Amino acid sequence: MSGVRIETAGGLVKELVEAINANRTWLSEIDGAIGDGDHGINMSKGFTSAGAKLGDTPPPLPEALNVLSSTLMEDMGGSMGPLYGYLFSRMADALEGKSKLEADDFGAMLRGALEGVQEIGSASVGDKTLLDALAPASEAFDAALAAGKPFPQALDEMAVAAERGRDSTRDMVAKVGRSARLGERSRGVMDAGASSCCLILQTLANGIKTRLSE
Amino acid sequence: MSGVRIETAGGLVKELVEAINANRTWLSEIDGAIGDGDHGINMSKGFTSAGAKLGDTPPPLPEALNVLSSTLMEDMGGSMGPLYGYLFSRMADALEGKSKLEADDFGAMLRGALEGVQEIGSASVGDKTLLDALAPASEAFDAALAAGKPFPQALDEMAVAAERGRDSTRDMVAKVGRSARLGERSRGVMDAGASSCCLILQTLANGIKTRLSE
Amino acid sequence: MNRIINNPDLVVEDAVRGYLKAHKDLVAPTDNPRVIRHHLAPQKGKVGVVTGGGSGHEPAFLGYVGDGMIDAVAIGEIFSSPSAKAFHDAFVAADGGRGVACLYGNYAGDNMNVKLAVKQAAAHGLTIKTVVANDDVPSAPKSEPQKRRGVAGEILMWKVGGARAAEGAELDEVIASAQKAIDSTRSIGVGLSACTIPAYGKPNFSIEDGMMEVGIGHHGEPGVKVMETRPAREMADLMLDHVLPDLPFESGDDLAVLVSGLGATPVMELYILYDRLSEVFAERGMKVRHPFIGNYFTSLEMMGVTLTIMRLDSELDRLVGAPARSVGLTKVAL
Amino acid sequence: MNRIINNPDLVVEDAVRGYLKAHKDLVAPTDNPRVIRHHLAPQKGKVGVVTGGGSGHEPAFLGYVGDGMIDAVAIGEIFSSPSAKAFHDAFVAADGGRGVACLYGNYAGDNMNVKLAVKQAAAHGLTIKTVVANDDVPSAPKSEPQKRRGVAGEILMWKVGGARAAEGAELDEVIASAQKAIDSTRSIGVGLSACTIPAYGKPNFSIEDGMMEVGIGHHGEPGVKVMETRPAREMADLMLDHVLPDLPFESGDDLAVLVSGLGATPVMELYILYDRLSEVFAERGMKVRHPFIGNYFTSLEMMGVTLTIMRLDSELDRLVGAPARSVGLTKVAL
Ligand SMILES: Nc1ncnc2c1ncn2[C@@H]1O[C@H](COP(=O)(O)OP(=O)(O)O)[C@@H](O)[C@H]1O
Ligand SMILES: Nc1ncnc2c1ncn2[C@@H]1O[C@H](COP(=O)(O)OP(=O)(O)O)[C@@H](O)[C@H]1O
Ligand SMILES: [Mg+2]
Ligand SMILES: [Mg+2]
Ligand SMILES: [Mg+2]
Ligand SMILES: [Mg+2]
Repeated sequence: MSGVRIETAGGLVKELVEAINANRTWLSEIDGAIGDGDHGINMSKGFTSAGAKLGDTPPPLPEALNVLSSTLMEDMGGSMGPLYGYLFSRMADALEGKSKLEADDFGAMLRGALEGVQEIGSASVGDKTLLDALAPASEAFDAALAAGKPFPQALDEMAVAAERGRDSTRDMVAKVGRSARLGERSRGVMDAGASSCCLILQTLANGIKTRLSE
Repeated sequence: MSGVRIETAGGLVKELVEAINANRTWLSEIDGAIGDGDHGINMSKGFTSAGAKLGDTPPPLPEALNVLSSTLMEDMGGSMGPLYGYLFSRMADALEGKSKLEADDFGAMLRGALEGVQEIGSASVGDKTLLDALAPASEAFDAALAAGKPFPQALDEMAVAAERGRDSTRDMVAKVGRSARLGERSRGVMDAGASSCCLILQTLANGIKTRLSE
Repeated sequence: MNRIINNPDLVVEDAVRGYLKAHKDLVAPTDNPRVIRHHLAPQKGKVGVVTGGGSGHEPAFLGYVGDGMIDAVAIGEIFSSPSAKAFHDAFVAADGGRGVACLYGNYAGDNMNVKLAVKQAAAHGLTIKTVVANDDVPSAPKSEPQKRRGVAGEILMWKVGGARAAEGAELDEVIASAQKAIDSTRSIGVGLSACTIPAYGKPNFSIEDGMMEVGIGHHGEPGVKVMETRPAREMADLMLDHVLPDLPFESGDDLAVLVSGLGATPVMELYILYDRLSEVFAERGMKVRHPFIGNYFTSLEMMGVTLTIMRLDSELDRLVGAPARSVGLTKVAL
Repeated sequence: MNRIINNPDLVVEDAVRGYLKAHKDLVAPTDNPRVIRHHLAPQKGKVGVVTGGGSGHEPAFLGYVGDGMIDAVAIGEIFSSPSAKAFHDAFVAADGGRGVACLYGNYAGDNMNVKLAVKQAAAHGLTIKTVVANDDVPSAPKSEPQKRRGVAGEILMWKVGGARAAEGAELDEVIASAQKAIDSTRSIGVGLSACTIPAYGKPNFSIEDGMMEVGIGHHGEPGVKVMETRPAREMADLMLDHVLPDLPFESGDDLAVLVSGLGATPVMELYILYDRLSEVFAERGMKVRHPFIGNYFTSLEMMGVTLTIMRLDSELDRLVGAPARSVGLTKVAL
């Protein structure tokens, strides 16, 4: 067991589509509390359309990620189109020239995703956005690797950090996006983008772990 | 005791205004069941504005009735403007040249009212309109006089007939006005116009009886 | 009820005052606070065109006073006919010496008040002729047209009558064109939620969520059928099934089509309905020459939609397409 | 929820299709189903004017494509920014060789998508300049204009930019006029009831009956204050208290005033509000030269109203008053 064959890992993206669709209502409800209640709808529409483009036998992982990215950027609109569009295109970039997805590569994917989102959205950690799930997840993964932990365990720690990061948004005051205007009133509920981002990271972690153990 | 002095009976019209205002909500609710729920509002607006014109010392009864009539016709609109406008102007006509309102005169007032309403509205008894209170009331009054009953008793019988007529509309299918289109579905509730007409006739009967006994 | 009003008994007064302030380039007050006239009315030598009706249908009725449209309007209480005096005063305000065409809708109150007003006006030497709109198909069988209500077809009748008068036609010609307009027009409404008259304070009828009332009237008069709300495409087909066979409209017909929201329906949904309507027109070989989509004739904040179809001959086509300028409907000469 | 839709996930697709069928004299489709262009666009030698935004605000945004207004529009999901590709394709559809002015509203999604689209377009050799509307006073303090949302003031910005482009101005001139337009404009909204996005199926926020939310956004973004609904006169005063001191508007100012319903508010109530507004303008020595009252920028079936005020100099006065023809706004040369 060393890495995941990129060639046949395009199915990971299909799993993301399924995860988003399964949580469509939940994501919209979270967005409804301090946003406009459409996060699940937006995500589901964009991801479903990417899923359709990928078909039953998806291409290799980087291509699949790029299909997802460009579908989101072209069709989805909203804030999520550019933000997740950049996120997934940077993930794909990190795999350029690779045939196996090793632990290091996944670390690079997460760092690239983080940079991409910050570049287009110019938000910071602590602003109550998806960054608050993504940034601690990326750090936790790198830290686990630095501590010599194996890939699956690093994935677990990443997933836990993403969840903790998502939950940490409950206590934050939104600084960007629709809910920013609420000021103190935005405190007390989770951020929708952090919730979908955590879901995406967990789904990736599970999918990779399954493939690692096959 | 013989008749009511017309000169000082303008207050009867003020009593009508009060009665209508006191029953504003009730009349609208009745109209709401198979009409558009505004009968109380319409009547109250028209009658209140006539009441204001009459002031604290109303003119003699025929003049007061004519003020009411023309206010309804000029300001009120709707179906009730012309219908009640004609009704009260015909009542006033019946008093022309009189100084006392005797039993016969009141009979003439009712017959005039009935004719006026039929002329402008071209509805028939049984169509589920205010005619279904007015026509039996007028007949009952004439019948009581023909049977030699005294004015107050004839008024009582007229009031009972008006109420019975009003209640009889419950079982009718509307043939004119807004509720006509309901067909069979208009059965089962009282007609709004019959309800206000009954109220008006009862108020007149009470007012005349009080004045007869003074 | 949660609304933008002052005194619930004075909503008409307050709104008319605001309307007069907002549209000085189009309208002017008269001595009767319930009558608004075109700012140039009466126009000498032009046949006057008058309408009137209850309030709560805005932009109908007052919003159609304007160039190539209505010259004076009588304004009633919410959902209630204007008084005879208001109609009369509107006739006076519109009369430029060549008579007045009173184009109104078939409701008991309006019929009585117009009748009285015409009588009064005649006594003062005015010539008034009337056309009464009865375009609402579900409101009575075809065999009893005199029992049918006038609904959004009135707008097309005003457009035609107004344009004809603007052309300089005689009173009888204006009346004939307006009569032809309404005779060539059929409508139907579907209600999805009720509305609240401010002075009454609560809805005076109800439509269950998830149900639609087919054939509902502009004041909530009950329709011919209450059924589960269908997808927009089926709603469109159902409406057409009532309206098309009634005239009947046939292959080869040129049409004016007016789709109006009842007040609270999001505008995009009118287009969702129109998408299917226009598909059917195409399938049946009918051509829509003048589509009007928007809130043309509302019922306070009712949800729902009305469909109005007019069959055009060359005269109606010309008159519907003629330039007009009013708050409710503007046609620009292209 | 009880509405005129087919598939709740396809309301935008269905509505746009219907819109294109209804208004062939004004608009035409493009290869991108989320982009509609003026039927004559691109017009060679004319600066293109583009906007875009989420759906559910009809007639905004697509309803302002027309003569003297917008050349192409990018259409988003309900309450959601159009994609970068849609903005890009709208630029292409509008570009007549003299560059494109993209006049849009200040929302995170729109900012990002426009930024990406401009980058892409530049890579293809197009010149795009942008103005971002931020007229909504309650959405951020005056000291942070970059945080303020764009609301109904966008319509006046489009009117000005569109008219300037129609005059034959250069891109920089169009941009300068549109920027001046929005810099001279302030808005505020008051919400009286919530709205339901069909795909979500229930309101995603709520306003209690009898309460009003002052400063609410066009997507239900919370306002600055929830309080008991006041009579229309006090509502007007409250709105003016937020808006007038912000620019500030002063005695002697000439104004354009736009009062828009949020979707379900009966039109007569907009006039009830305007009656008081115009009283205050008169008292304060301000003159309303261009009043616009109606459903110009809605939020599905929300109840409530927005007020937008623009201070006019002679240029803005000319451009706001210039002829225009579109579904949402038509100005006829008098
Ligand atoms: N600048 C930004 N950077 C990162 N994430 C952002 C930014 N702006 C918004 N978000 C995320 O977007 C989420 C809302 O997404 P969504 O509801 O789909 O879009 P919208 O706000 O347009 O309705 C927020 O919960 C937040 O996490
Ligand atoms: N032609 C008519 N003759 C007599 N009464 C009529 C006629 N048409 C309507 N009515 C009466 O009018 C009443 C309704 O009055 P109202 O609600 O005030 O007016 P609207 O129907 O215009 O809302 C009905 O209940 C009926 O009694
Ligand atoms: Mg959202
Ligand atoms: Mg009634
Ligand atoms: Mg009524
Ligand atoms: Mg959104």
